[in-house]
Amino acid sequence: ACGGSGGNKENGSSVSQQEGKNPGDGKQVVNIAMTTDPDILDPTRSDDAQKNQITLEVQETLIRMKDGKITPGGAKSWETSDDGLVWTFHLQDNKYSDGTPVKADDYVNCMLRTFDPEVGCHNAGMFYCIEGGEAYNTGNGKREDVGIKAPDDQTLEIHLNEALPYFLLMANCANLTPVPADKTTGEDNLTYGSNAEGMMYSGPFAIESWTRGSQIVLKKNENYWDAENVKLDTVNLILAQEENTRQQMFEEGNLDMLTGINSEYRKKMQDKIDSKEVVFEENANPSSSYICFNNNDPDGVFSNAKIRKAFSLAIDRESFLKNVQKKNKPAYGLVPYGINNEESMYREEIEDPLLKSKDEDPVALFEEGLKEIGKTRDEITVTFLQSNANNDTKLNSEFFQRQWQEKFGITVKIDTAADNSTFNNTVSKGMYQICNTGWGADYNDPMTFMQCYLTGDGNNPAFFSNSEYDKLVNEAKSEQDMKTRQEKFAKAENILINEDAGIAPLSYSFQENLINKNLKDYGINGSGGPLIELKNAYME
Amino acid sequence: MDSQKVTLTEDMFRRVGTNEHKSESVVRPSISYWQDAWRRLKQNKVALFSMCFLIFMVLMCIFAPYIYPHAYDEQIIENTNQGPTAQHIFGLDDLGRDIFARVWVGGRVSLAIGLVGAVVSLVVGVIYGGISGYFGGTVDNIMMRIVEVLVGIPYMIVVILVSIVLGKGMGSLILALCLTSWTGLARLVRGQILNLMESEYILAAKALGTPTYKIIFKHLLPNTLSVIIVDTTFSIPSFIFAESFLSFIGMGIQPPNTSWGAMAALGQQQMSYYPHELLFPALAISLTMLAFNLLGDGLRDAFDPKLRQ
Amino acid sequence: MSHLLEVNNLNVSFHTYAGEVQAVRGVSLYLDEEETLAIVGESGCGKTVTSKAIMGLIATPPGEVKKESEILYKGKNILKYSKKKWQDYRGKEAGMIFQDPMTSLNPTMKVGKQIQEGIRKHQKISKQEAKKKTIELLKKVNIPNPEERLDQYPHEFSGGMRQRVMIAIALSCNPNIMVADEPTTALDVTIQAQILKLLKDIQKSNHSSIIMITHDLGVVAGMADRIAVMYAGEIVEEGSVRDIFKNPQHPYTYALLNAVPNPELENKAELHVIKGTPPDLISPPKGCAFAPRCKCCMQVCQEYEPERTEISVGHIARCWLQDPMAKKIYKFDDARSVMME
Amino acid sequence: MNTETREPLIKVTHLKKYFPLQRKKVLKAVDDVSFEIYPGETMGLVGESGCGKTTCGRTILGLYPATGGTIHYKGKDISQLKDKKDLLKFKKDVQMIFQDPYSSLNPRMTVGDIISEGMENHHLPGGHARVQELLEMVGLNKEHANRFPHEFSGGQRQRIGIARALAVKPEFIVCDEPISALDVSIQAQVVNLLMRLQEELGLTYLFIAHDLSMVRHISDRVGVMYMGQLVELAPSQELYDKPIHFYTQALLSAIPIPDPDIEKTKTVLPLEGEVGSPIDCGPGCRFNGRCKYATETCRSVTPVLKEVEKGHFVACHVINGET
Amino acid sequence: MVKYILKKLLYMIVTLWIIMTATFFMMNMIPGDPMQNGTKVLPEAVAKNLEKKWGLDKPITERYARYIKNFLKGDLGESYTTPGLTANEVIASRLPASLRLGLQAVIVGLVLGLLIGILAALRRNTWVDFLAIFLAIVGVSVPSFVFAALLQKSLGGSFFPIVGWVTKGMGLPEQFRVTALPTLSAAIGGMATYSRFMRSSVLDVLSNDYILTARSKGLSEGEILRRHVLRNSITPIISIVAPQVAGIVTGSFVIERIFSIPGLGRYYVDSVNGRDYPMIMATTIFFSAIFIVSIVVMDILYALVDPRVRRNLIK
Ligand SMILES: Nc1ncnc2c1ncn2[C@@H]1O[C@H](COP(=O)(O)OP(=O)(O)OP(=O)(O)O)[C@@H](O)[C@H]1O
Ligand SMILES: Nc1ncnc2c1ncn2[C@@H]1O[C@H](COP(=O)(O)OP(=O)(O)OP(=O)(O)O)[C@@H](O)[C@H]1O
Ligand SMILES: [Mg+2]
Ligand SMILES: [Mg+2]
Repeated sequence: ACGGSGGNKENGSSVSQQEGKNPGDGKQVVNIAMTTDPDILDPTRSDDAQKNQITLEVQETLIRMKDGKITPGGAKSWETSDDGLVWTFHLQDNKYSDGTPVKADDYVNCMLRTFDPEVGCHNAGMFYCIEGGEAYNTGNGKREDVGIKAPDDQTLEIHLNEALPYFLLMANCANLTPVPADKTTGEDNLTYGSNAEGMMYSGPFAIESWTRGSQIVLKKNENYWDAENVKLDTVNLILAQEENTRQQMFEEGNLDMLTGINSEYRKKMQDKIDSKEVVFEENANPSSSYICFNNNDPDGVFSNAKIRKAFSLAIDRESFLKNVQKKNKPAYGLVPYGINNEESMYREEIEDPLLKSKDEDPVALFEEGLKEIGKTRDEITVTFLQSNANNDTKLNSEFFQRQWQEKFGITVKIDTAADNSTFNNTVSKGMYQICNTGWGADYNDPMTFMQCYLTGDGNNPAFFSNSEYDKLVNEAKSEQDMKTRQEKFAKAENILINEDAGIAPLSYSFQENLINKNLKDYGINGSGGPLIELKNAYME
Repeated sequence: MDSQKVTLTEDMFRRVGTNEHKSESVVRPSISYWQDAWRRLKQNKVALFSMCFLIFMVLMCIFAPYIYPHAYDEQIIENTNQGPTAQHIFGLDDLGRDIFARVWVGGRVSLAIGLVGAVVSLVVGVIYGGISGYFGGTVDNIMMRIVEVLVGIPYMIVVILVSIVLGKGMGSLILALCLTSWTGLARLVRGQILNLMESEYILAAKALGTPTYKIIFKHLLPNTLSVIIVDTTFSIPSFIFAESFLSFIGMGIQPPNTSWGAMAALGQQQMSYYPHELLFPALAISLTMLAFNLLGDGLRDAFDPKLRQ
Repeated sequence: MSHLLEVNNLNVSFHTYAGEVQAVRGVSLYLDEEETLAIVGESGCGKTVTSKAIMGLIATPPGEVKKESEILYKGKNILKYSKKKWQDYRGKEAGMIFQDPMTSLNPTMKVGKQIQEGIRKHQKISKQEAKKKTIELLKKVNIPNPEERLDQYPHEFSGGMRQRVMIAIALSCNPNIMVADEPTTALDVTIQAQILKLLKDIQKSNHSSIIMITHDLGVVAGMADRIAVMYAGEIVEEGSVRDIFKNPQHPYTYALLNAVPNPELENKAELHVIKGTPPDLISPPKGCAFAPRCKCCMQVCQEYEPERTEISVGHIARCWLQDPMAKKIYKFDDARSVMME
Repeated sequence: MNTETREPLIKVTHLKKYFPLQRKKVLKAVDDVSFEIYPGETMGLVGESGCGKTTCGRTILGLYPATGGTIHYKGKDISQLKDKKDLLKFKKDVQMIFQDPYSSLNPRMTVGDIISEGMENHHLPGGHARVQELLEMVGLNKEHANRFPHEFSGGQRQRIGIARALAVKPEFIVCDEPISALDVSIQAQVVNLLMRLQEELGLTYLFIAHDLSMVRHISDRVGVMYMGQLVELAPSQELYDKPIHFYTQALLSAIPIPDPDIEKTKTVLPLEGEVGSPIDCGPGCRFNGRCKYATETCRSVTPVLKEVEKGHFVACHVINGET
Repeated sequence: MVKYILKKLLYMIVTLWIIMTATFFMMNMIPGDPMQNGTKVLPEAVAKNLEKKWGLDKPITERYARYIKNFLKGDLGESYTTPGLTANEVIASRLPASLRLGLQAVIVGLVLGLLIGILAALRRNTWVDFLAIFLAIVGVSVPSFVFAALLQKSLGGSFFPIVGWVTKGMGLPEQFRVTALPTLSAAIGGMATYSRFMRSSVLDVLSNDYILTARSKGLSEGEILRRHVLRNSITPIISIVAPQVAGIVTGSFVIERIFSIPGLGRYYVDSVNGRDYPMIMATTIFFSAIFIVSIVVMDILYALVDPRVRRNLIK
């Protein structure tokens, strides 16, 4: 951060100080905030955005996204068999930060650990498309039978169950990075990634120090295959969990980037943005937030599609986003912006399904629904289950509560789950009526959203079940024709959101970011890859 | 003096003798304990003002929502976070609800909870501490260990358990609030009572055959009143905040109903952009607290007969 | 003629919730070198307040030493002293022994340290020397094993020993005046006798003066050169020991002397008491303060304050009975026998 | 006074009260004391401060459990009073006036409440009227019932204590230095009151003090205590005229006399030498360290009370300087 | 003294054991399980496997017995949410920061609170006194995280860092700068309470006779305050500090979060949230131990300050 940049004060935050003290011209330092405190940096277990951010700066995935395009990463080239079931990757001459060469076996090891029941990786389900993965993961198969092999040190072969057209897009997941097998033997299988010293770094940077609960310092990895294009010497990842704190740090020059700001802050900073003192950038962050109806509602209210749809239509999304959330965009569909179907962006091609019914009268629908379930308005009391994540969640539910109460003249109660665990437990057991959840992309394909609502899927909190939908989505999995595939998705989405109204979409998330004007050539990724790509970044 | 002399007559040197009745009657008018406490409280302008202020707050909480034109749950969604205007004198919150209306609705909950919480933990803490201090020895030892155990078990777990067993509602909210809140007072009272047990008037009461409960309630507790008052008035804000925490985790009042603590917690997030959303609930809490404390000080003085002249 | 200490027209009030308590009302007295002045009187008559005023220890608020008051020490009005001068005066020129040895020592400070404090404040000497001096002092007040006792806390001392420590503190800087406020009330007779002897010895060796406050007339008889009898914030009679004991002139003084059980009295016979209670000093009565309880009370007593009358040299009483007019109507002996009834 | 023929109201035999201290030490506050008190009489108890007078009185009332020995009240051993009713009755019959008028009254209770407390406990009738009657009996005003203890002078407080004790109509009262804290004129008031009440109500007193002249005046018999033991017991006039124990003599000589002529000439018998400690003391006369007549026997054998003359008991090996 | 401490230690062990047992059974009674933590649902087989690994498939009594056995060996188990770290390691690495923050806050709160209390008492019924009452009330009625945010806003910057904590090799002045704001934020509540209690305590002491004795020796007001008033007026405060010490250590998770302090506070909340049983137990044990120990320490301190108590204590 201190590379002679004008905005920075000499005494940065204490945490960046050790490195940033000498603002010699050659020093290339960037300070980024961590919003949560990562518990483990084992790439196999990198299951949230924060961990991904760190892991993917220090580990090399098979491919890297640059400006939305796939570029070589750990693999310099790749090909797929004609039936689309076998992928072969040819690896770069990459070395770990300690100089040991990266071998194909290391990639194999990482993926095998993903399925290793002992490790208990949350992402494993994503890779069930790999032959034998599910069986091994669930204890019904053997490790040796998993379809990922290294014929030689530089070649990696992956065998799929189905010919997934989007598989390559999953190749920038942290689960497809090298982890040497000798580092994960015995006890280490579970503890790998719990401290900076025991890990191997194959990415553009390496972790120099990790102070839990405070900060992580990354140093350029001189042995990285593309080291000459890595310009930053140091990246400081500073833990700052409060938004206010991050804002202040950004203003003080202790942070070079502020992601996901709200509209108030943007207004406050508008002058600086206009005068180009800071750079403003917006990107789609492929995740969407929606209201889940319990399709198996024990009270028999939300098992009725008309009532669900009435509830969905009753929400004034424009007002909600503009006045309450003050960021993101209203959603009338499931798949958010930033998700591509091959080359084209899905959401730009396919109109939001719910927009078609936007003009329908929710009250009339509600009344029809009531008739169907044989209840009167007065008999209905609806309970909205709310997680206690933060005050914003509360605000949202109070908004919905008001909307429904006003429109339908019914009582809407808000029930707050004591904690996260209780919320998850209540939802997964189907002991709720309505709740607010969301989903973020694991990879850049509509499938990452669509597959959740397959009948009986573990991540289907709405207990949505529609055989037509199941059929369409399953077909789309291996559909090689992108056009047909898109249509199938569109039909399925229409069923989920509009016809059956299994869930009520609320918003697509868009991120507004402020960036130090001296920071150049960074990338902000939507799905997959590090949120902020610093491989080629530099300070001017 | 000289001038006096002139007026002296022989008559005046006649013996009148003692006038015992007169010498005894330099008494002040005697009034009862409560009358006197009340009189002394009235003399304390600050305490009196505080009391009026509190009454005002209570009355406002009761009646303001009926008189004020804006409902507390009405969302003027286009004008969220609007600052104070002539129409909405305290401004609007982040869902466009009138903060003035919400302050009074929230006050109902917060004042009630603050008072109920304070009273419950006062009663429990005082009785518990009183018994522990009076019997001392093994009883005290065991009772104090129980306090430690209660404080030791993670609060969240206890609260979740309470909500499971009793369901969510006012009852379980108050139970959760008071579950450990009395322990501090109990320890305080116990310490005081251990000291007081040395007093001779306790021995005198025992010599008179006064039963234990009477010794505790008539002799020991009144003499710990000043610590009790200070501690209790000081504990009210912690109940107000504890309520907002418990509501946050779903045990307390349910939206759109609100409380000062919940409003302050919400406002705190908006502190840098819309300070009025924190200011008004915080002001309500602080002023009420100030009033409670000043009144508490006044009460302590009023109930302390030593200060009576 | 100049006295070591002269108190003129001392007025002290306390401002309380109920009003102004006029605790001391126009007290004048003096003290000469090497003299012992005893102040006697009923509880609450202002003895302690007077002595505190002499030490400059009246807390303001609630207390107030009225402007017209004057306390001359070696000719200088100490009431006009600065803070600094007061600090030099206290301890060095005048030391005080307080009424209650149980509460007058700091419970959390070692006894030795409490004695040394004053020494080190007024005499610029080293810690070692101060300690030596402390041991000497403790020996002087007859505390056995002073070297060990030095490091003990007050609660480890008995009442008598604490009172001796108090005396040691007062003595620590060889003050010219020792104000002893009921130094023996809390003690039993044997210890009382020892302490009184000790005080007398010290007075002799240090050539100091003592103001002795007590309501025990026996003690007064043994100790005092002169006596001032106080009632309700005023001095009602003043004179030498013999004057007061052998020739008392104020009815209150008779009554006081009379209340002590004397060996001639029959077993279980009724003791002579002064009936009634002293006046409330918030509104002191118009005339003589003792009038309501005085068996010889005359009409004039209820209306007008009596004046100081000098009966013989140094023997002064404030009573209308001393008025020539009263003498005409009453015989002096009459008054006495009336009081003794 | 022919007390012997009567049944004693209180009979104390070999009473012991030890207080355990740290490190297994014991403080023998009362060590083997025996005496009797007859109905209607006043027994005085004198001795220097800390000699165990208060402890003795409180143990007799059962306020402290005795370490050894027995106390019989009207022929019944009070330690055997197990029945709640009997205990309550005993507490009604015997009362105490406390030494310290300041700390023995609850500062937060009105005088009326203080006095009526015992009446309520024993369900005695009378209520408010009785409180007023009691107040007047002890020479206070009716209106005083609504006041608080701190509004009274020491003497008045002591009288409140007396009224509190009288309220339950006791037969026996332990007066624990009821006058030590008071000034002369009030001392006289309190003593007069006690004597008057005795006459009117036929009370029995154990009168504790260290001021011999007052004790002599009020008591029929006087006991002298020294470090937990009774060293001399005699009718009061007798004790005053012919003290035998050297400690008694010293005590009497120390009484200040309100006459400058006598005071200036009188000699106080010096009590010098080692003051013993009541903590873990061995056998032998407790006074031996300060006694000028002490012999070897005094150091090794604890003397017991012997009747020297009729009704005059002394615990001393060396009487009047002769063995 | 040794005997006293040993006895207290025994009590402490018993109390801790009861707390452990109660917590163990209660935490297992509340719904939710450690498997349902992330945003994604674990496949059932994997969950089963984890359950087996953590021993959650066994009956509760057996688990309890095993826990106690391991505990006696000094093994607190492995944290579920931070795989690879044992609870022992988490505590070892996080407790120092929490303790330091807690202790610094108590000390700062005490010093400031006592100072304010003394000033208020000495200047009774003047504006100083009123200001002190006002400060105290603001101190208790404004939550500490608001203070933290305000402090951060107003003072945070180049001199007092906005986030961060002491790291190895930091000089003392720097440690001071890094810890100043969090310490102050955590101290304010205590400060308010102490100042109120100190005020009345000083007033009590000032009305004692030995203050007059001290004055009569010719000591200046400053000397009297230092030598006689302070020590005696602090004693009653000591007994209210004990629960506060523990309170500040456990209650500072908000402050730890705002200032990114690597403390244990986060685990106190998150471990329950994520049903991380070993961490729940570990934090509970440590915080209870801190609480109980601080009570004992305060008792001993009390005895040190007041020689009269020393006697009773031993008895
Ligand atoms: N701080 C005070 N506030 C109000 N009144 C006071 C104060 N100090 C003393 N007085 C009043 O002043 C009067 C004289 O008190 P003082 O202590 O001098 O009496 P005393 O003669 O020493 O009595 P005693 O023999 O009981 O010590 C009393 O009526 C008392 O109530
Ligand atoms: N509760 C107790 N615990 C320990 N020691 C005690 C206790 N009560 C009294 N003592 C000790 O017992 C001894 C006798 O005390 P007691 O109060 O009976 O003496 P006293 O003769 O009444 O003295 P005084 O004239 O001072 O009232 C003293 O040494 C005292 O310290
Ligand atoms: Mg006095
Ligand atoms: Mg006694």
